[in-house]
Amino acid sequence: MMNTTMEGLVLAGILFVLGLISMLIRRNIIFMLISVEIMLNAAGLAFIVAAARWGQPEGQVMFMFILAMAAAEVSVGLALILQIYHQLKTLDSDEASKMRG
Amino acid sequence: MQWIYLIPALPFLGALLLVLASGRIGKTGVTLIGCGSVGIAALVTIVAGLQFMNSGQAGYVQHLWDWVSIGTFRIGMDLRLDALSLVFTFVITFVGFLIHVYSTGYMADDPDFARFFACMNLFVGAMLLLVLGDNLLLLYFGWEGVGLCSYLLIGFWYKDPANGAAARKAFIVTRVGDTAMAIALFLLVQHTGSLQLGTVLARAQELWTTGDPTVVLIAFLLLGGAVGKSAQLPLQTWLPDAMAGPTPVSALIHAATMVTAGVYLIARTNALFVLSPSAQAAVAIVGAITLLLAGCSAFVQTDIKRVLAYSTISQIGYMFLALGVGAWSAAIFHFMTHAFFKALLFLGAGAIIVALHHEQDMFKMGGLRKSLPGVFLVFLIGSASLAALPFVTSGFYSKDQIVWLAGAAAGGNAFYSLAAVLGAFITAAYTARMIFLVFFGQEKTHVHHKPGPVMMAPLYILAVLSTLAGFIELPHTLGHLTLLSDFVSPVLPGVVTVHGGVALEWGMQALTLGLVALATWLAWRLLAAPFPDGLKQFLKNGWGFDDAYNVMFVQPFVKLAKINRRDVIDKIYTGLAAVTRGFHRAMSATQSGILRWYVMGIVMGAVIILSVIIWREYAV
Amino acid sequence: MMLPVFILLPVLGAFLAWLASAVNKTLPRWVALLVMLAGLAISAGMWWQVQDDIYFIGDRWLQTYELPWMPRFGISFSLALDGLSLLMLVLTFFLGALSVMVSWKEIKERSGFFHFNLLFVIGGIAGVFLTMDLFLFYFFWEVMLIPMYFLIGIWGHGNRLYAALKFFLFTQAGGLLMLLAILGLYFVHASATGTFTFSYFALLNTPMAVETGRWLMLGFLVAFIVKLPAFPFHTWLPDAHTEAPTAGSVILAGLLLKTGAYGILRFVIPIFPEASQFFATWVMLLGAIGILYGGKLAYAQTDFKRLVAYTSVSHMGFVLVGAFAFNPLAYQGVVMQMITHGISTGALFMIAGSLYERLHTRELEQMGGLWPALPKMGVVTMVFVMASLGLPGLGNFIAEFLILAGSWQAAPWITVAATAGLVVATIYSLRIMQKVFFGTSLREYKLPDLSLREMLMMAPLIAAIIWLGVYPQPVINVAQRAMPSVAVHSTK
Amino acid sequence: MGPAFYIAGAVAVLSTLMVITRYNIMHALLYFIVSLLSVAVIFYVYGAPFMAALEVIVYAGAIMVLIIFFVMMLNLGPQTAGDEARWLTPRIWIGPSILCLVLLAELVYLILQPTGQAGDVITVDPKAVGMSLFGPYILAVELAGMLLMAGIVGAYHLGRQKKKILHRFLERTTE
Repeated sequence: MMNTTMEGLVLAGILFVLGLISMLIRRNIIFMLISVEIMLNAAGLAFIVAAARWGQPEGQVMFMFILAMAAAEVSVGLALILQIYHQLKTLDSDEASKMRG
Repeated sequence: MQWIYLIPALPFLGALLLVLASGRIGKTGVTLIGCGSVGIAALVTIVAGLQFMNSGQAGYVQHLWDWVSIGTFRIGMDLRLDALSLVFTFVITFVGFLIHVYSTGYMADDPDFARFFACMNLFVGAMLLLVLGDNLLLLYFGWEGVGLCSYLLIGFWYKDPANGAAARKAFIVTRVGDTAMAIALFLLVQHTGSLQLGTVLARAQELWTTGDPTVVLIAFLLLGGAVGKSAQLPLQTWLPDAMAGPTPVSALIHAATMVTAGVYLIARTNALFVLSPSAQAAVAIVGAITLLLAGCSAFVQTDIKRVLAYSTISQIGYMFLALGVGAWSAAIFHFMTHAFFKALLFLGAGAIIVALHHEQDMFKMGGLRKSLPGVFLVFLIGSASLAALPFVTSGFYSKDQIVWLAGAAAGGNAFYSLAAVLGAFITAAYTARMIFLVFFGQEKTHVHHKPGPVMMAPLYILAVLSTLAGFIELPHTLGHLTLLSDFVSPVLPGVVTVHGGVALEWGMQALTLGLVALATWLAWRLLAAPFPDGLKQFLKNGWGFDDAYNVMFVQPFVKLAKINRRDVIDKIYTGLAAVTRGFHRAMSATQSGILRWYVMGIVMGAVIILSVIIWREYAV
Repeated sequence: MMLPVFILLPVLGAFLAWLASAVNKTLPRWVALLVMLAGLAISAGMWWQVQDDIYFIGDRWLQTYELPWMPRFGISFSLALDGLSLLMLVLTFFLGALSVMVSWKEIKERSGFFHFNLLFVIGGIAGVFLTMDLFLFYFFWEVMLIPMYFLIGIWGHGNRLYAALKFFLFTQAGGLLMLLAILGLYFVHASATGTFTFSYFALLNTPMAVETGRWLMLGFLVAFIVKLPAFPFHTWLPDAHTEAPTAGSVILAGLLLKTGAYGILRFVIPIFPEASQFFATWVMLLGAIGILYGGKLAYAQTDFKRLVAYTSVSHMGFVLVGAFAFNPLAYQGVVMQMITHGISTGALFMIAGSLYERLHTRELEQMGGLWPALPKMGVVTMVFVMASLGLPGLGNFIAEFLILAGSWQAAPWITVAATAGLVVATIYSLRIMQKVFFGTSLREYKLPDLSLREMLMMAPLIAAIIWLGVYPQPVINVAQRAMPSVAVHSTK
Repeated sequence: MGPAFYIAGAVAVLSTLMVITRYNIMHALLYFIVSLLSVAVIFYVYGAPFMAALEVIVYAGAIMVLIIFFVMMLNLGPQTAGDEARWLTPRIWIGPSILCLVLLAELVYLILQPTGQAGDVITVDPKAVGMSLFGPYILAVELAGMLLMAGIVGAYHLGRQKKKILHRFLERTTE
């Protein structure tokens, strides 16, 4: 009943949701960054599965873009975390909630 | 006669000058302007009146300028001199002049001397406009104008809030009647397309047959205006309170002139009332009931001015009765004599009040016969006239005519006669009681200073008039002279007698004479007699009308106003604003800065969107 | 060619006044006064000219002016003057001059910007009264709104920001509805005739479906009765009036409210005759409710200006009753009411301002017994209190009588209710006199009576109100030709 | 699908679970590397060997090492782990877990909808990927390059040890 594509997508979904849970419960900014990476990875998996399903290169192309983006994001994100850590002396993201509506 | 515009213009001018010159011209200047303007107006009236009588015209109309002119609806500033307006104009200017002269003595020490005369002049001007106006709008102009002056003068001593309240009551209660009258005017505009008296009355006869609902409605609404101004049932409550004003004001406005405006109005629009018999009957019934109720109230008052006030209501009731039965000229006759003797009585009362240092309670007077002989004499003459002492007083001739016609005229019946005779009895009783209380018995308050000649002279003149004015119209039994009714006959239809002739008149006269004597004797006997307290209080308060109106209209209005001071409608909008603000609060609370909540929001959104997709695409 | 002058004069004057404040603090008010007087002179001069030959001019329009603006959209700078506009212009500059005089002493800060706003409002109002292009009309409608917001918001009393915002939101909401209705009319006209135009004259005879007409008419009507204001859209008025500076109150009561009445007479009734007839009874009912409700609330107030503000609600109810009676008498009454209410209520606000200058309070409970101290002011107040209760001999009586006499023929029962409003008017009006001038004074006041400047303000007002009361014919003659044809046709 | 997929999938899920439950960042990162490696295996199974290699080299190799170095640079010490232990109470798990499981259920429901025929795994060779990257997607490649450049510059700029000059917005609010 489950074919290959579905199995791969379900796995991607599970990984994504795990990343999401982590994102929601963590207060440490580095952990939140890791959660984002988990979710990005899950999304990449979904693209690969789709590429395999259709036999088209576009899925893999998209994965490469995700990879590039993840790299850039991590570098900028880490730099930001560094700044926050210097400013606030903590990695607690709730401490950085000075923005008030 | 081309000078008649001066008659109302002069007092208006006087008022204007007094207002503009406030405080700059001294007491003499104020006296000159105040009395002079009315005096000259009186002279002009006499000259114009003589010219008018010689000319033999039925009416003279002077067009001054177009007031309001829209298409076919044209109303001019037109003055009309005819028999009816001449009688009223004469009384107003002449009695007005005497009262002005009297006031210079009465008000001599008042700091607001100039304001008093400004208001009085304004009043005379407005009243003259009322009676001289050739159209109902101009009449309404004067009608409201005298209401304003009445308000200003009742509340003349403004420091006491009670005076202010009385003044406002007078204005507001009469305004209720005025509103009815205004609606009558709208009806007339709608149906006759005009308010010009001649046109209206002529068109009325073309348009409506007797008893047509429209004309009946108009007549009833006009009656509403008349009862308001003339303090008849059910709008009579303001007049006794109006005695808060200075006594000359009571004499001029609340006895001689303004309160009889209702009589003038009904007499003026007699054609409309003739066309609506039910309204005319209502006039008579209102008059009959009012004269009895007010007479009873007058009998138990302790304040001398309130006695006279209730007496005025009662006497105007007679005039209404006369109008109601179709005895038009009798009403006008009684108006004239009443103006003389009631002004005399008020001014006499004023002299007493001043002499006793503003004491108005009759039970604190007494024995003034000796200390104020002059006043006693004129007061006695006035009282005799009021009580209709036969043969020598004007009041006898005018009232006798009404008493007789109440039964004998076309619209009359036994009930009216009974009311009129009973009224005469009550009148005599309260008059006698007043005389006994004030002038006889022990002296209870010392006389401070006697009224000077400025005050006494008008009293003497009025006393003479109160006696002589009656002789222009003598009953069938005593020579049958009809000067006045002949004079007004071009304007007012003559009376039709149906129910008995001279014999009835004899009977009525004899009955009245007997009753007056009986009443005087009874009053003397009852002076000290105990009166049931509850009843006395009830009568004294004017049959509880005030309390009833208070509960029915005043209290609910005030309460409603108090409750809704903040305007409930505004709550709708502030409520709307509050909802918006609440929404704003809720939304801004989500901008907490806590990153995880944002993610939570995104997840929720995703869940909801996916749910919607699943529900729409795949569920049943 | 005179017409743009009426708009340009105040607008250029506004900038001039602002510039003048750099030179001298007192110069702006002189500039403003001169501008207003010039406008008054020109408009009154025109009135005087047309007064005599009013019967001989066949055309209704006395002058027109047309300048293409955005021809692609059918928008042009189109002005036209008829009797109604002329009367309103005279009133505008008359009250404009007085409002400059009334703020002579009151405004001490930023007088340049104050007079800029004052003149700009006047310019906007003049534009509203003159323009015959609906787009331009909306433009001017907004132009007069914003400076008024500043007048209330900057120079007002305690709760001024709330009041200014409330005023702005109410009128803006109404204005947006009107914009929708204007655009709707624009497209309906285009689809019916093929030409896209905002011109009043073209839109006047737009053929449209009955339903469409009713909806569009309601859009216009709501905007105008919010401005008027009629029950139940009146609640912005008491706040705005109470918090505004005296000049602001005078302009609000005297002129801004009149733009609502003007709009009804100029746009709602002529463009949507059928829809107006359809809603007439309901609108008249709203008017009658407003008369009684406003009067009752006026009686309950303890703040002088708030009381007068509610009397405005009551008086404007008469306008609504009269405008929808479709009758020459009522129409003339409405025009008279617009003018006389502007004068009498403006005067009452000036008196409130003068009292505030002397006593530093508007609370009626803190006044009382002021007659001995202020006899001149007492007399002046008496005149305008009597005007507000509709005493004959003063202009308001003519207005109210004509309105009621006219509306009686259309809706007797509503007229009865409206006439009962006269009694209510008596009750609240006399309360003013009693609370302020009569009774015993709480303390012995030593107050200066009306100064020469104040007398100079009050004298023309009194003269005008009495003149309108005894000889209103010049107004009636001029307004006669501007009567909407609906009113003429239903003449009996 | 062969056992390789199921084993690798199970490892990926389990190691990711470990990632999200660790208190110590280092442990979490190491588990994450395991997760990435197993995902690389899955890529291979799905006929994308080149991508599997990239996953191992770039993701597990470069990015994760970057983070590890970064954490080491911060020298957080045991108090961070203590913080994590304090923050990650069982209660905090409930809400997010339920919400996310609902989301997962919905996703799975949608994935499992029968849509077309199941296809077999079709291998896409790296050449085809390269052809389309430098063919139709050349512009996107350029953009990705620029993104990386911006990332480097931005990271350098932000990561510099600046003097304690607060941003003007922060300056006002931190007081």
